[in-house]
Amino acid sequence: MDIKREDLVQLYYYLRLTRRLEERFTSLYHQGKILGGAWTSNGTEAVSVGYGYALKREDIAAPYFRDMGVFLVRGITPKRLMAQYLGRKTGVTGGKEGNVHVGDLNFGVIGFPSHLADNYPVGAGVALAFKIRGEKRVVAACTGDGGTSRGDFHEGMNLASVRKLPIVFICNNNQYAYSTPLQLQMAIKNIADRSLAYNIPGKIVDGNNVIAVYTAAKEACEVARDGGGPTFIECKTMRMHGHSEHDSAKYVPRELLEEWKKKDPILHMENYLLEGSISTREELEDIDARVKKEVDEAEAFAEESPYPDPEDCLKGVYATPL
Amino acid sequence: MDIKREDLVQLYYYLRLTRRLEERFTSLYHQGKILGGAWTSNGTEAVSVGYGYALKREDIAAPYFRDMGVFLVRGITPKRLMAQYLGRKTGVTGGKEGNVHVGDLNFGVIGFPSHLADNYPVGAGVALAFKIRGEKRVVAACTGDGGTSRGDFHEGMNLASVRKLPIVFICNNNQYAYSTPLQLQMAIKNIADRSLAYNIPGKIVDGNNVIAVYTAAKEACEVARDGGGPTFIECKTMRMHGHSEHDSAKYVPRELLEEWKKKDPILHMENYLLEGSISTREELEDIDARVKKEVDEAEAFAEESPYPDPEDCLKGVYATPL
Amino acid sequence: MKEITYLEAIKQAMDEEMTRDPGVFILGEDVGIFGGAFRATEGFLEKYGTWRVIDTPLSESGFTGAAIGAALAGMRPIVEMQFADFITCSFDQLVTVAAKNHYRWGAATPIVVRAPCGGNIHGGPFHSQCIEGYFFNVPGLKIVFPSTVYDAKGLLKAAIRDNDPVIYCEHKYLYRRIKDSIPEEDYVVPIGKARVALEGNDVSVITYGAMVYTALEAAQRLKEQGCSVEVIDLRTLLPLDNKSLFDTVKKTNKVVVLHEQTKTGGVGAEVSALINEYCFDYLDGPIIRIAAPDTPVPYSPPLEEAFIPQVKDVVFAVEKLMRY
Amino acid sequence: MKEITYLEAIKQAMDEEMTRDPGVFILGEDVGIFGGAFRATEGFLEKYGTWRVIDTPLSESGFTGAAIGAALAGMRPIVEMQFADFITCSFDQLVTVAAKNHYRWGAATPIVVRAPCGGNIHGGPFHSQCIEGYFFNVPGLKIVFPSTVYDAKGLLKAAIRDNDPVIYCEHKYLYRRIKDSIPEEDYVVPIGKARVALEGNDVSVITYGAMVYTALEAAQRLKEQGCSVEVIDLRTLLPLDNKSLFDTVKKTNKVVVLHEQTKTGGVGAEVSALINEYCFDYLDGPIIRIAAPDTPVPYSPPLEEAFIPQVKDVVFAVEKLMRY
Ligand SMILES: Cc1ncc(C[n+]2csc(CCOP(=O)(O)OP(=O)(O)O)c2C)c(N)n1
Ligand SMILES: Cc1ncc(C[n+]2csc(CCOP(=O)(O)OP(=O)(O)O)c2C)c(N)n1
Ligand SMILES: [Mg+2]
Ligand SMILES: [Mg+2]
Repeated sequence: MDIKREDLVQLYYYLRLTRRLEERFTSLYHQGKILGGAWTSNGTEAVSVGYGYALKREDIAAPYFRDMGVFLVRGITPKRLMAQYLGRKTGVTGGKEGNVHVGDLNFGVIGFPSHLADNYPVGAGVALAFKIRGEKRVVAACTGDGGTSRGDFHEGMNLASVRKLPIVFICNNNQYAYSTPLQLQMAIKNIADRSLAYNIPGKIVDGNNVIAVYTAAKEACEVARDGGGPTFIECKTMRMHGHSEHDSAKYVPRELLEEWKKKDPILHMENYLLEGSISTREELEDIDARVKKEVDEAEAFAEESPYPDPEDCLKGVYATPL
Repeated sequence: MDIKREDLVQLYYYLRLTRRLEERFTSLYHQGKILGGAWTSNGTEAVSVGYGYALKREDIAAPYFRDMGVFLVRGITPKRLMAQYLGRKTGVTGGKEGNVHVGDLNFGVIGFPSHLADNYPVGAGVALAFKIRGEKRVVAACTGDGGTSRGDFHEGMNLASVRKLPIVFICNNNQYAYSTPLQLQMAIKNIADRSLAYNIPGKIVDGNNVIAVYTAAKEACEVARDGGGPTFIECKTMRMHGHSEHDSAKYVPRELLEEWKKKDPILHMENYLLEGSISTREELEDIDARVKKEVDEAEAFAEESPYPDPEDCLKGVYATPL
Repeated sequence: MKEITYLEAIKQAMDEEMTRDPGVFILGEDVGIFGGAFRATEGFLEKYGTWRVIDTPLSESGFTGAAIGAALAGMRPIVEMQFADFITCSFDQLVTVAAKNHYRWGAATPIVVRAPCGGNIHGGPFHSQCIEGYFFNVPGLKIVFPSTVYDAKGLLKAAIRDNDPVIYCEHKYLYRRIKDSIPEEDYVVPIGKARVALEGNDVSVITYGAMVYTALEAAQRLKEQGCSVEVIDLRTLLPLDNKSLFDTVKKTNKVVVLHEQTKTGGVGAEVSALINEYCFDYLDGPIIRIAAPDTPVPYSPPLEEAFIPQVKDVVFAVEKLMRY
Repeated sequence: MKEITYLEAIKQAMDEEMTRDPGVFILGEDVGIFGGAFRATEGFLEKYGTWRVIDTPLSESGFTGAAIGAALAGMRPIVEMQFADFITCSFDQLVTVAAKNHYRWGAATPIVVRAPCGGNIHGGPFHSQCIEGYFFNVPGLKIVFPSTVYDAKGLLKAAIRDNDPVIYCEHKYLYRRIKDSIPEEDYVVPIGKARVALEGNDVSVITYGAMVYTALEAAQRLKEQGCSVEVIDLRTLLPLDNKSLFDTVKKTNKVVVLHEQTKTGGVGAEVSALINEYCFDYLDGPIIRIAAPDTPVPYSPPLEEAFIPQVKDVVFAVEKLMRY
């Protein structure tokens, strides 16, 4: 697939933005400014940026909780996200929800409900709506390796396959579900093999290569858009931080982390852009400066934003209150 | 596998007994004596008889609702079963439950809870107990083709595969889930392919051939007993009655039924026994006469049995009442 | 006007809404080819096609989740549970996803889940349950439970047009047992409004579903004894219509709450607590709850009869209150 | 005697029971290698091995079902939910299978499901819920909810030794916030018995879980005003200890019910209804319920504070009752 220079540069920008924004969340969490917990996608940003970028404006994403890149790519601003993390009224959910539990249909993003893989059937349902209405739209739903052991994974995949729905199922295989390594989660080597049970094509991609993820997702989107049905894409990557920012992840062998560190997705993309003379060191530094500024501004915005009013607690339970 | 003559004759006896007993249920249902509903395994008896017979005394079965053969093979008497269907105090569950919802741990049979595939994780748990205690025992859990689309199918299979539990998963693929044909249930041709997602060997057997089912189940049991982990066995057969005895099953093409009728499992076994000179027409007729007598006696026993007392309604909610 | 059954009313409501709004569609087990286990969607497949009458794989969580997704994408799905009992399998999708979408991130989830529930049909523990208790402590859901042919149609239409997830409990015992003639024109019965099923002055029996008929029969018997019973049919269980509750209490000062759902943690507990809290000074006696005992629904007829509240139980409770 | 935390008490209970009875084992997500998200099973894997401390795949329904199966085969499994909120995924196994096995076909299902629940920890809608309301209308289950270090240990031991499925609610806010010294010898706290947390004469506050401390603090403040509050800690929610409820009502004649669970359909409704039904003549005022509002648990601190019942709410209610 031929990718335009501007897209490649954008992919780099979003990788950087995702990384820097989440790093800021981490530091704010350690400062006690983000309460409860903070999860980052550190080391796996290429997955969310890659598949998020593969979607068209009219498409819909049903991300999971390490998909910061999807929010950003789809246009939810760092300001609103930062305010979300700080529990402010200006956050994406006005303080009702915390951190990664972000959803906004104006940006085609479905809110992640914590319970892993619940979004697989939900995603299938969005695709069903497109199919019923005869729209050429696609949905992408993502979960972790852990999430693929849940019943809803099975029911969502199966339903989508029977009806050949326009959906791309993504799996962020970052080797662990919290502390649980793959071999305690499943008896298969490749999660892509799960798709054999549904006659859904199962692809395996390098989850640290944003271009590979983007390309595979884009192709799968086009297949789905053309009535070819679902694809399952396993993105092999590695969670480089703890499960959440309070977890030191002692259960992960240091060597494993060392090995994956060399494959850092940002580094990888940087090299690709520079070695192929697609971009210059200068341009990339400019991008990084822009990103830093955006993150700083986001933090300032959030810090200045008011908390929601206590009475807001009672509002919004129903769309049609009685 | 070499099967002893007496076992072959017993298999025939149980096929016959299952068929006749269920035929009686059907007729009692139409007489209004069995209330609510009646489901039979008509045409698929070789599945439950075959895998039930493969279990040893100390093994456990977690059957589903077309597994009358399992109850019988494991020694639950036609009398108690008939009383169960007629809602009598002498029934297996004393009137608390109806019809096929039979369980009795004294006979190593776990009660089927209606909700299809719930027994897959439950079966895995029984196997887990055996494994923890280091016992050389095996469990067999069965569901229909329909049940394989449920999340619990996935979660049970996956858990069993990760821990290599001593379990044999059986699927009675009788082509339909109520009115829903296979192609609206799954995008794969063979249900056995579902097992690829778990690295569990998936076998396909002729579900109308009791010897084939028995042999496959027996082999799988021995693999499991020896620590080799689970096997999944798809038994291809055909539901010859409606979903329940009130359903005329107009949605099933007549030709399909005609075709399968020729493969009737009892006829098949009869021919096998006679053509191989393993048994004689006389012996088989004797068996049938014995079976008829048993069913008649069961009916008489049940009809004479009292109904439970209304106060029994309040008893038995807890094993340890407060 | 021709008389139709409760079941036919349900069917008509769906049919008319599907004709009116292309966003309405149905999914569930055997709703298409077979027309539904209870025939509520008979002929729909032919009329609306395989994309609006969807025979799903056997997977309650999956198809409920799919309904939620379709709703988020602008559709108005109707989910049919084959029996209400199987809704346990989609509990997570309903409670975690559907109920909380709007509060959490502002997205409306207009789905209707039809739940054929209730006993008296010899269905045993898994084909007889009332399931409102599972969802009654879940903010964000609405629960309705019609008892009449008129309400069966009007509440279903209201549920389909509502922007929130609605669990529509339909009592299997009533399907073909009650008939009525209803208006030919389009109408809805608003969610959140109880109904006075029978006016009376001495004691209020607050109930819903098939038990409305038990209450009415008890009222009839009590009338012969000179006792005037008011029967309130809640119709909507979540959120409850507090005003109607309080109005009847203020009038009669004596209350019996009656339901087929098991007693502990049932809707009756909430009704009782609300009345106690807000109408304490109007109460001339304890609020007596009549409900199924805290057991699964047994199969055998004598047991099931002991399980399901009977007319005599209501009469007995009212008499007790009258003596108070 | 050394002081230990509520969390340590939970850990000790499991450890001692696992040592005492080889049938006891633990399964759930991250309970082995990691020692549990809250460290309740730290060191257990090393001590008891991979077959008694089982890191499961992420599959609540699957491992709850497996626990049920193991229990049927004679074991006594303890299931750890990582957060109580995820119990929605195993609702079907608990309600359909575990709760009904014994009634339906006479098989005991001795499982314990540990459910780390409750708010005040900035967990948002999915890491803060109280889940007792989901199961409170399910005959066949038992639900306990300790508030003290002593009870945390004693009730967990009782739950493990009990032959029925027990949902053991443990409040995350209490894990490391309360400490006490408890007996070194083996003891159990019987299931089904409430406890008088504070004796008093004027008003009863009936509560459980972390709200016990809210009630005690309110009682302290009210004492300064000359009002003597009795605080009842329910400890077991299902089945309720009716006698203890009725005893306190007969003594004080005024009742506040307090819980962190949302109001409609909460345990408080049942408590209120029971008291109304059986102690009506002893009541000198309405039963006031203080509970979380009918919303999901919001994340942002001002919202969460508005959500969780506060000391001042209890004081206000008691004052109102005192004026009655
Ligand atoms: C149904 C469910 N059970 C438990 C949890 C708690 N939990 C949160 S993240 C996590 C591990 C997830 O692993 P994986 O799916 O691989 O995603 P990753 O965190 O590795 O990206 C667990 C167990 C959850 N979110 N959902
Ligand atoms: C979870 C669940 N949903 C719905 C039902 C209602 N139901 C009973 S049998 C049946 C069809 C079952 O099909 P299959 O698994 O193929 O078994 P078969 O009846 O063909 O033997 C359905 C939908 C059920 N028992 N369990
Ligand atoms: Mg992972
Ligand atoms: Mg079938």
